[in-house]
Amino acid sequence: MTTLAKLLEAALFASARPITGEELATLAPDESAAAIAAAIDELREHYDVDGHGVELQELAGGWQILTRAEYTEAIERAQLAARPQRLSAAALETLAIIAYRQPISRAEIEEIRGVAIGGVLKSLHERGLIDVVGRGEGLGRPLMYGTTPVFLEHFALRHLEELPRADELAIALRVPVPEAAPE
Amino acid sequence: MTTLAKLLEAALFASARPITGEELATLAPDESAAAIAAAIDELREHYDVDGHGVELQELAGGWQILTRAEYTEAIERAQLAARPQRLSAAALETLAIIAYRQPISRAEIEEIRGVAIGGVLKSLHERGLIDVVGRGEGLGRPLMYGTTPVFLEHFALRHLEELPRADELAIALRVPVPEAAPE
Amino acid sequence: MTSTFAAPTDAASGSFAVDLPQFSGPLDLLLSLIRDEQVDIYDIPIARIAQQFVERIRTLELNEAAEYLEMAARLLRIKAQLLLPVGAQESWEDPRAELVRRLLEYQQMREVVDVLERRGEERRSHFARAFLPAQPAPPQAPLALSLIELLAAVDRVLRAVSRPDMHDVVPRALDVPGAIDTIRAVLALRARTLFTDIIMTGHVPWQVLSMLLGLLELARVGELHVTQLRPFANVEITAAARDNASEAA
Repeated sequence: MTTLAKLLEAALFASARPITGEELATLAPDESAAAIAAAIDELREHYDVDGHGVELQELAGGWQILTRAEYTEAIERAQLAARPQRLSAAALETLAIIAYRQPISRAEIEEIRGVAIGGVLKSLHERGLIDVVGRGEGLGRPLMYGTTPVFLEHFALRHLEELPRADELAIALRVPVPEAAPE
Repeated sequence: MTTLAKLLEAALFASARPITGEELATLAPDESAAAIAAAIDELREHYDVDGHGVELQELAGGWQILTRAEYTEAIERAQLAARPQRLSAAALETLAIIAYRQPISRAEIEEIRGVAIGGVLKSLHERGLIDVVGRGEGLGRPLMYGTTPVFLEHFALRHLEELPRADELAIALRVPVPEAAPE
Repeated sequence: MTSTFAAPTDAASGSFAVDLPQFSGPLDLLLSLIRDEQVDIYDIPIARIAQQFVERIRTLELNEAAEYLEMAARLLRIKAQLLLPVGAQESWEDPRAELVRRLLEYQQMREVVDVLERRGEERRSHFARAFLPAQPAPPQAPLALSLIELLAAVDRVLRAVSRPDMHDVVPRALDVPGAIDTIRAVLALRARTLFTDIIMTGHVPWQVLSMLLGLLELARVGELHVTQLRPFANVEITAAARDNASEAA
């Protein structure tokens, strides 16, 4: 590839939006419009002839490098099959506090954990593991959080009372259960 | 290029962050690890030998396509992309300490740096460069900090071990002794 | 100087502003003196360095002076200790030892900073892919979470809160529900009343505040109206439509 084609490739790759012909000109002010047009052609042909996973497309706004359509499905499928997400320690602890103390407000959880938990609450909520179950009494009537049926389902629990009591925890923790709950 | 290399190229182009080996494997579940590694090599060589505006780099436990350094200035001048801000001296010092001593508490960092570091920790956390990785033992059970994959990305490191070992530094220092002076 | 790489633009971003013009702390300043004077870090001429340190912090406009002053005090103390006759005790410990340890540790960290700075610059000279086509909200990956992990988290929390100060439930400072009951009781007797009527003479601040919040809460849910004819005038409280009030009672 010519240096100009390489420069255009780098710019098209790094830009968050399509690049117009004018912008391409500022990118290489010493080059003629014809040279730039030739480099664009060179880049497009290189992608097409050589066989690449991407292609150069001219859209309304200008030029853009896009993933070839035949690979988008595989990429989406891979994102779907991405290895199962694990909850962070912070999220787990927050979930544990909510499970055992519900209904509980954000401020109360933060007091127990000693750190702000805004993002964690949001992700647990998006996961469907917790929900707002009401408003507390008192100043500002804070939102109160509790666990959801999805939470019970996930751990194969029939109801919350099936969670071990705090004083049973030591024993529960010693049992090497690989996956969810025993009967 | 082989179809597998093209698929990997498409996936790497579709991501703003490094893609781990595991993620590449889910992309092509029928291919062996060796075949994927070969396709990665093929792609890297293609970029290097053929002459491209981009290159394939191994970092943060994965692979990422990045623009070549020689085009950065032109792209920035044309305002097609902007480089991220540099970190301040205070932020870098704090990161250096966390990288080598993680998990480490705020008080321990302040002891080494000789200054209070309140705001710095918060900014580093907001940038995703560090995270709370647990609580320490001892008085008040302080929050302990560690570096994140974003840290590796930011400094183009494949993994933490790529940083010089403590005994490789010009000033060789003994393993952190909890209390005062050697001989 | 060690902190010149922090771009001046960083100051605008606030949190990443360089805290001092030249030095990132007293250890940094001390190291720079030792370098300028070309003295052996293991055998620091404390009297000379201490004097220069004090002079430098006088001329510098340090906005975190406390940490520098603390270091100055430490240097002067070491200087005084060195002036004491060593005597014949075999267990003499160099009063500079701890300072040397900290300086070496700090210097080592600066070396790592140089590495990070270099690597960071290297990475900054490459751009990542910026254009990412909008995707239909990616489906969430399945959640890997076992009951045992949850219980382990419960255990961690319990251990973390086993500090005595976490055991006590802090009583709520305000009693808004109680205030709401009182206001409702008063309004049940007469449909119109004054703020001064529901505040008793013996009420302490938290009780007055509870009343006020109760009042605002009831006004918010539409159980009553609050009016004030002019600034600082007494506040009139009127019960809202009867059905509301009776339901509340």
